[in-house]
Amino acid sequence: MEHIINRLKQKIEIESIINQRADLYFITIKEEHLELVLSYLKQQENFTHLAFLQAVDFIEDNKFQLTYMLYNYDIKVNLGIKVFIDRDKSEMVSIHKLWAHAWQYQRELKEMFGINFPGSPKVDESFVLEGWEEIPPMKREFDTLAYSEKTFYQRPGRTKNDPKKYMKEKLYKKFPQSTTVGRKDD
Amino acid sequence: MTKQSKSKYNNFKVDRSKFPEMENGKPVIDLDSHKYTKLWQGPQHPGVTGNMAIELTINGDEIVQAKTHVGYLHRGFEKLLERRKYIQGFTIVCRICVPEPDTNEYLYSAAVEELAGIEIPKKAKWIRTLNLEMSRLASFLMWLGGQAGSLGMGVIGQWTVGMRDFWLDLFEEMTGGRIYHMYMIPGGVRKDLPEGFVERAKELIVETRKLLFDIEKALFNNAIFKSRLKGLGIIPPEMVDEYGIVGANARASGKEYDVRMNNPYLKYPELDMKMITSTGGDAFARAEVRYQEIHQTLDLISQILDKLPREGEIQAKIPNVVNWKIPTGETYVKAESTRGEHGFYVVSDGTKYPRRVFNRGASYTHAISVFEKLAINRSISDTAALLVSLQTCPPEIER
Amino acid sequence: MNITTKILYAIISVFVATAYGLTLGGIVRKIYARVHGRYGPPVWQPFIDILQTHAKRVSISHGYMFYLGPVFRLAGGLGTYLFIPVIFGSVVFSNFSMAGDLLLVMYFIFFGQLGMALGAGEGGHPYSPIGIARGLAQMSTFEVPFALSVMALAIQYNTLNITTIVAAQQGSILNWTLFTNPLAVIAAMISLLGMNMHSPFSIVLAPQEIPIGPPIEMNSSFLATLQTNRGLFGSAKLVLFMNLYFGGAAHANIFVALAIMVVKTFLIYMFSVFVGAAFPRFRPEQSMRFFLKWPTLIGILSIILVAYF
Amino acid sequence: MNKKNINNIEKEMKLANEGLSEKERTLFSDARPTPVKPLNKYLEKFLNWARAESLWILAFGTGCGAVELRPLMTARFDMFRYGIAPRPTPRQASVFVIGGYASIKTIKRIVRSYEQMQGPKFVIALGSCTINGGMYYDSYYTINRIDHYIPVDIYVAGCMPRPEALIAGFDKLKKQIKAGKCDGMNIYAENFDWYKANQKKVIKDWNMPDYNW
Repeated sequence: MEHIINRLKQKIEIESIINQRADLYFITIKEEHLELVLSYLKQQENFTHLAFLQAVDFIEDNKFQLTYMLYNYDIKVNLGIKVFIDRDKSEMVSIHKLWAHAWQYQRELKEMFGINFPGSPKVDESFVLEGWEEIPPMKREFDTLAYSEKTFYQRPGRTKNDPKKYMKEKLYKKFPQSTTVGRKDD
Repeated sequence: MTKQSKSKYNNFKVDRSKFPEMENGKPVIDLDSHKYTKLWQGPQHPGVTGNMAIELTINGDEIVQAKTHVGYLHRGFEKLLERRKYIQGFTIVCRICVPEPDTNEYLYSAAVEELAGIEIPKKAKWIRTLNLEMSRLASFLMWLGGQAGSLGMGVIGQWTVGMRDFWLDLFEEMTGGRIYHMYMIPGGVRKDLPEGFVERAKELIVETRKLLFDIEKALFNNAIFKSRLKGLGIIPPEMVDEYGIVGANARASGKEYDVRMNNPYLKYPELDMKMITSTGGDAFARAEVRYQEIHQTLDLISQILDKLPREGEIQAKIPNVVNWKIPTGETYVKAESTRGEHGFYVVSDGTKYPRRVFNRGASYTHAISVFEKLAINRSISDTAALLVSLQTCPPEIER
Repeated sequence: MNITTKILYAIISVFVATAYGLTLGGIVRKIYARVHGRYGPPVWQPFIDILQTHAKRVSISHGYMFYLGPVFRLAGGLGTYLFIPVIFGSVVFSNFSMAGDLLLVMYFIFFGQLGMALGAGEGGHPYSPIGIARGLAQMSTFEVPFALSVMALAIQYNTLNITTIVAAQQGSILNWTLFTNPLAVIAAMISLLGMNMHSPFSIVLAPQEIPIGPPIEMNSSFLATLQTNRGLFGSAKLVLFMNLYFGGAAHANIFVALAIMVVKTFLIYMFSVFVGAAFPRFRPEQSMRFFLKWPTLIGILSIILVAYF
Repeated sequence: MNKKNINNIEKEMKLANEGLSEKERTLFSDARPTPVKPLNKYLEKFLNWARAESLWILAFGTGCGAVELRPLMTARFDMFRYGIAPRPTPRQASVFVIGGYASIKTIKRIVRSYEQMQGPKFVIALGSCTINGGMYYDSYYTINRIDHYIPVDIYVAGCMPRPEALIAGFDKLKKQIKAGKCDGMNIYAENFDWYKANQKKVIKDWNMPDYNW
């Protein structure tokens, strides 16, 4: 696995390498290198299986993280390729030519995060949401609880209680010290 | 693959290149030409698996275009998990896939443990392995009934679902729940096995083997069953990587990919099992592979029951779950469900709430890209059988 | 005997036949349930189902033919039944068998389906035309071996009158067509499988493929009419087969004769039920190919056998 | 509750069918559903007995509750004993089993199928998520309580409800039908505008006739 990453290093610059497990690596690369890296890994290093392609919303530093999870059947290693794209003009190059099922994930990301993939087939069709008029729901600023309370009818009688107080009073009455476990970080 | 397509079971020997008129690889379908009919199967249709819809364009009895519509079961799990603490999350992840919830539970707990750096005790690992295999068995039995039922042979479904019910009873003894168990909490399992569980499980294994013997005689030696499934939905080996096909669908096309053996987890390295593959690539090969995997699963369960340690801890020590902060990091854990590689991708940002939890449903591509490709030029009588033979599970597609 | 009493008797026998057919349906559900390892619905469930469908408060129609479809279907069932002598030599149950012959009965077997096709087509649901196409195509295929075996009978007995055919089989069990002309019986029994539309030939009402085919739009009373016809037509078919191939039912005592009829038709029906419980469904083209292969050959053989040996 | 006066005002009004395009509007009926009076006492009692003794479920697994319907049909809990049978088309079904949470995309189909069923029609709602949203109370895509969109006769609580619970629910439904209490069809017709308003509030792209019988 190290050789693969070294060989990759010679081609493009890798910003960070995380060895999460023996069979799971994460590398972070620049946005513009993505297509080259993916096709290189697929064709030369036969990372032929695209497990998934997903996005993570880091709203604080105004970025979307795209993760392309590849798998190599020979050395049996997962390699996650992370790309950070700008959150305002969220657009990414489409890889539907490399994998025939990539368009599904891209259509889902377009719908759930509003990330556009120009040229990807059916990318503008609705995947799960039908007649959705709000902002894409998976963005961090979308508050699902507020939307649900605004749109759907709540049945009265649903009560909730503060778990810390509840545990102290009801569950751990016999062991008062046990509620202090791991509370230093409060 | 070419052998099957030429075999006498393939019922489209005539040249279908005329229908529909192809234009650079895409069919040109003009609905006003009165040559084609738009046909919906589902969501209210007994043939589709669960709550999904297939939009078919047919020419006579033949499908010229298929389009899968999902989203009828969308609950927005990934959004809900962003609002829930780690311990709250584990109670709802099992709802992601209804026939086989334990895989989701295990993967979520495993991801949280890996990020928090918790090593769970030995016995908990064994119990988890047992639970996973039992849920695989229950799901497989349901699938077997569905495959026969999609061809109008209800009796097999009646038998297998009835047998699955007894396995659900064992689940109830073990976890307290019939369908949703919420058993593998982060750090171990909730309860120890009850008294006499092992003996009852062993008796049930014998019963299940008897039933499978009957089913083999009634179903797999049935000429009509063979003639319907042979040559149906052939997946050529080169298509496996192209479409990200996993699990039994890939193994039936000769791809040796089983997460339990490629990337072993829990106690699978200590169990002896061998990869079950076939080269047919059609629906009958898939059925046979799954049928052998049922036997393999029964065998694994009996091995686990023998090696299961009687004594030992079942819970690792975890901090107070009310405000359990997981250190920053991200991981991807995967396990072999009945439908293939089932994965969880969890990103933590050091707070009490996960930043992102993504569930890679095993049949995510099977139901959409693969089905839309395989359904072309088949008769509309075959859609149900094809969907079931790909073993699609809608709730894990749309989450 | 004047015609009014005859009509009266005919009505009585129609009611008996319908009730018997529906009960038979209930028994069959029970048998399927036992094969499944279930307890199964009560035997009288079909009657309650008909009541329930009649008890709907609203019912929508799609035009005149939609009304006429079930009526034609029931007319086909009635026509089939009314020209068959249910019990040989009985006054009450001989229906109008003095008029009309085997060809008329075969025509009525077809007639109901055609009327149903017209009515269901009006429904406008895409699944009903598909089901109709399947049904008519399959029927014209399973009619081939049936017609061939009927021709064999016609050559054998030199008549098409059902009463005469039954009369010719009286006396000893060895006079039955089953023993005098077994090939014709085999061909006809195989086509009975298609007529009863249990799997593997249940391609018309295939719930997993075209839920449930032609009657998909039929609601409340339309459906109830169809269910009534299913009872009547089912027993009519079985009685016809009993008359043609299994020596009919004849006894001095009317109740003993009825008992004989019940036993024989039940056994004839069980044949297709047991096949149906054990097989998945054919594809449409497979089932048509099946009927045009061996059963047709057997029918032709039976004709040759009767004609030249 | 302002249901009553709403439909008193606009009883005679025809349906607008705004969702449809101009040339499509002529294809669909714009008649409102009308309540149907029960027949005379004894006949209705008899018919109610028949309705209760043969319940035909619409084979539409709308949620994860559908997974427990299959054990219900098989050897262990044999629902056919009670005259309950699945039916593949809404035209012929009389009971609609809402299997758990209903997403917005599904509630559109649920409304359509429910209106296509021929009355008297009964609704059994499974699971906590149909009662008050259950564990999806804060989800942006699943409705919280089903009884604002279609009238419900029986709730079966739990997640998921066991087959025994379902059988108990069916038994209770039978008792209610025999007592003549299950009049969901007429309730729907009387409070039609209220139901429609609720449905159109969640179904944003309303592109079907207002009442598609």
